[in-house]
Amino acid sequence: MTVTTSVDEGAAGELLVILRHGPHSGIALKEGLDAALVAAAFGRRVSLLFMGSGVAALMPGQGKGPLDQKGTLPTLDMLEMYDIDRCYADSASLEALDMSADALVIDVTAVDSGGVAQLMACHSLVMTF
Amino acid sequence: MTVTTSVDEGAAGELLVILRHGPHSGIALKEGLDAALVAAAFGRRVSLLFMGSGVAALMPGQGKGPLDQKGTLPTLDMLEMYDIDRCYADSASLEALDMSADALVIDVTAVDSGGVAQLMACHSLVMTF
Amino acid sequence: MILHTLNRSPLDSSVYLQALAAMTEADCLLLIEDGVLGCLPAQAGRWPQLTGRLFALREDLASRGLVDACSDSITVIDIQEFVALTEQATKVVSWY
Amino acid sequence: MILHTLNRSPLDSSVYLQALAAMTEADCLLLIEDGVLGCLPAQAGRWPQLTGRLFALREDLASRGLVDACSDSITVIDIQEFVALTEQATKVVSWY
Amino acid sequence: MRYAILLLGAPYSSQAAHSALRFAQAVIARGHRLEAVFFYADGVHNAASLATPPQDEPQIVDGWVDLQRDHDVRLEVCIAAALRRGIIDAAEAARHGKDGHSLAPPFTLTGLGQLIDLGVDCDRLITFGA
Amino acid sequence: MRYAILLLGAPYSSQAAHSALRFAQAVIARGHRLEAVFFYADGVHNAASLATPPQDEPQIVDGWVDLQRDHDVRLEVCIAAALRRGIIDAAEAARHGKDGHSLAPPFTLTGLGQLIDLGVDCDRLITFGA
Repeated sequence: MTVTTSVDEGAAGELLVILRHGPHSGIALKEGLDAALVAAAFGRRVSLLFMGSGVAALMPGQGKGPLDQKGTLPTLDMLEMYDIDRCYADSASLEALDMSADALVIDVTAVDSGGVAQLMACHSLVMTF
Repeated sequence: MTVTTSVDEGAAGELLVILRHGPHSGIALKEGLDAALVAAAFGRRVSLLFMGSGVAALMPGQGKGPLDQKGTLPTLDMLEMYDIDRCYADSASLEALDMSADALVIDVTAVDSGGVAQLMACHSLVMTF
Repeated sequence: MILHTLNRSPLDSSVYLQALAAMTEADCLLLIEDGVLGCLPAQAGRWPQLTGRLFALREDLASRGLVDACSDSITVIDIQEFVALTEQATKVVSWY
Repeated sequence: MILHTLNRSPLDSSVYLQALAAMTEADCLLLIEDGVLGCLPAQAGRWPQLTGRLFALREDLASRGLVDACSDSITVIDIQEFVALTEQATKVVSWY
Repeated sequence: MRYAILLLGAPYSSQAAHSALRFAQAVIARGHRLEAVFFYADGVHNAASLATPPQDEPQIVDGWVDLQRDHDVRLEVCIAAALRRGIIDAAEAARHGKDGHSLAPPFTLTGLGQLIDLGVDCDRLITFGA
Repeated sequence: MRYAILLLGAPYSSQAAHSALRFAQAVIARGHRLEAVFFYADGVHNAASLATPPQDEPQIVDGWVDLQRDHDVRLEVCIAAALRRGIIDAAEAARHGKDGHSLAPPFTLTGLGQLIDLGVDCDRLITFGA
């Protein structure tokens, strides 16, 4: 896993959506993803940053809940269709859950604290969910 | 401030209500206190344990909120009327907020981790709010 | 034995410290909902001296893809065994 | 300058660590709601190197009885000054 | 054994309602008596008759109603917590001059005293918080 | 400057609604234009017409309504978040076969696209989370 401090120019976008809630834990993560999808559908350049428990959304092997809750994997599968291809994950959070950026359900770039701060700087609007 | 590990026999009661939310931060603290007051009104022997941010409920000098929210001080003032006189506060939480058990809005006994565990043991029902 | 349940992720919440402070050496802790994120080996240091008394709910691990990643030191139980634990416990205390 | 707001008590929540990780040396942090519990001197260690860039909302301190107890290193501002900070900031990021 | 459940979380907003429903079903499957589920704090939103969740999400309300119908589990909603959150039955709506109501039957509004009675009378009270 | 507010918390359950209302009033007092408050996630409960809080608590809904009336602030409620939480207007109630409605005027149900437009069009978008 390569961790990036310096996010390249291509990272600049209009909207950064920060996802800090885990899957299957209420719909905070789902509602954050919905905001990102709608922004993309409206033609905005959207980046995602998974942070804290939010990185659990990237864990392989997720399934439905015991009451048939579908979770957020189906929504993550739609990101590509919406042209959301700038996805980042906080490296400290990944480490806290024994996750490697190389083996996640979508392609993400691992960023350290400096990279997180740079993502804040290079997007004109930041929304935290 | 004296911190107690060993809670005396008089601590035994039917219901221990643990209050972990701060004042003016939504009504979680108020709804926990309401449960305690109703239990006392129904003739149950009730003890209170303030823990975590909940100890902020005991801070002197609290006032109304800027929208005239009355907070929880008026409710604390009613405890005596309801014969709720066994009140405890987690000493680590008090220290974290620079509070001393000697200078709070109601009389409380400061308990350390051992005392907290003993309070759990000597009440037949424990409710956390 | 008192059964304590914890449903918060240790990545965001320090409520687990309140649960630990309230436990004796006879008590058990069950991780449910986002609490099961505490099952990952990187989080093992948060649960000192709980060997044999630390449980996690299988269905919450499974929906999050964590069954295989769960620390060996944690006993994975299903919802029926959760009920069984509440039968054995003298009372149940919830931390959230 | 980016203005970060934090409304969680450092006694229960570790979200403040996420806010700190996202800040540069030019950014400011404003404590509101239960976040103002971080103003007490015993909590000062959580805010390293934020001198001059750490603020707390007066009305949330006042309702909690904390105005006099607030650390000297924290700048207490009123709700109008909160708006003024959002004018100066290029954007506002909320941590909750 | 005789069980009661205290639920403090709204459906969907947290996982608490899902967990409580699963636990309730398992309590009954193990042969226990589940006397009641008491809905307090944001838990009162479980009784919302006007909630319209997407079809592909679990219909939590149906789960509670099934428990009541099949196993005679009382569904008790704290009246004070409910009224301030917009969950109101026809009688309270009339009393407060509200134009409509939002409490799904067979949920019933009741006082906090019921929760205390459940805690004292039942062998186990299990809280699901949010 | 042109401001917008995103509110994610229900009244009373968290302090977010109180903070957002105070901030909204201060934005206007400083001479800015507040275009809209967008209610998302549990924030949709701010629009609950059937909420009946105790008289001695701040009537948050009145605060929002005053902002709309006196300063033409739009009160926009995410329709998807609202429907699953039991906040529904007459048109949606008819569509979903619900017997009643619970959205207080002048709040209006709208899509998430409105939030994105506010974020892009306004100089500042301030989020109050819960």
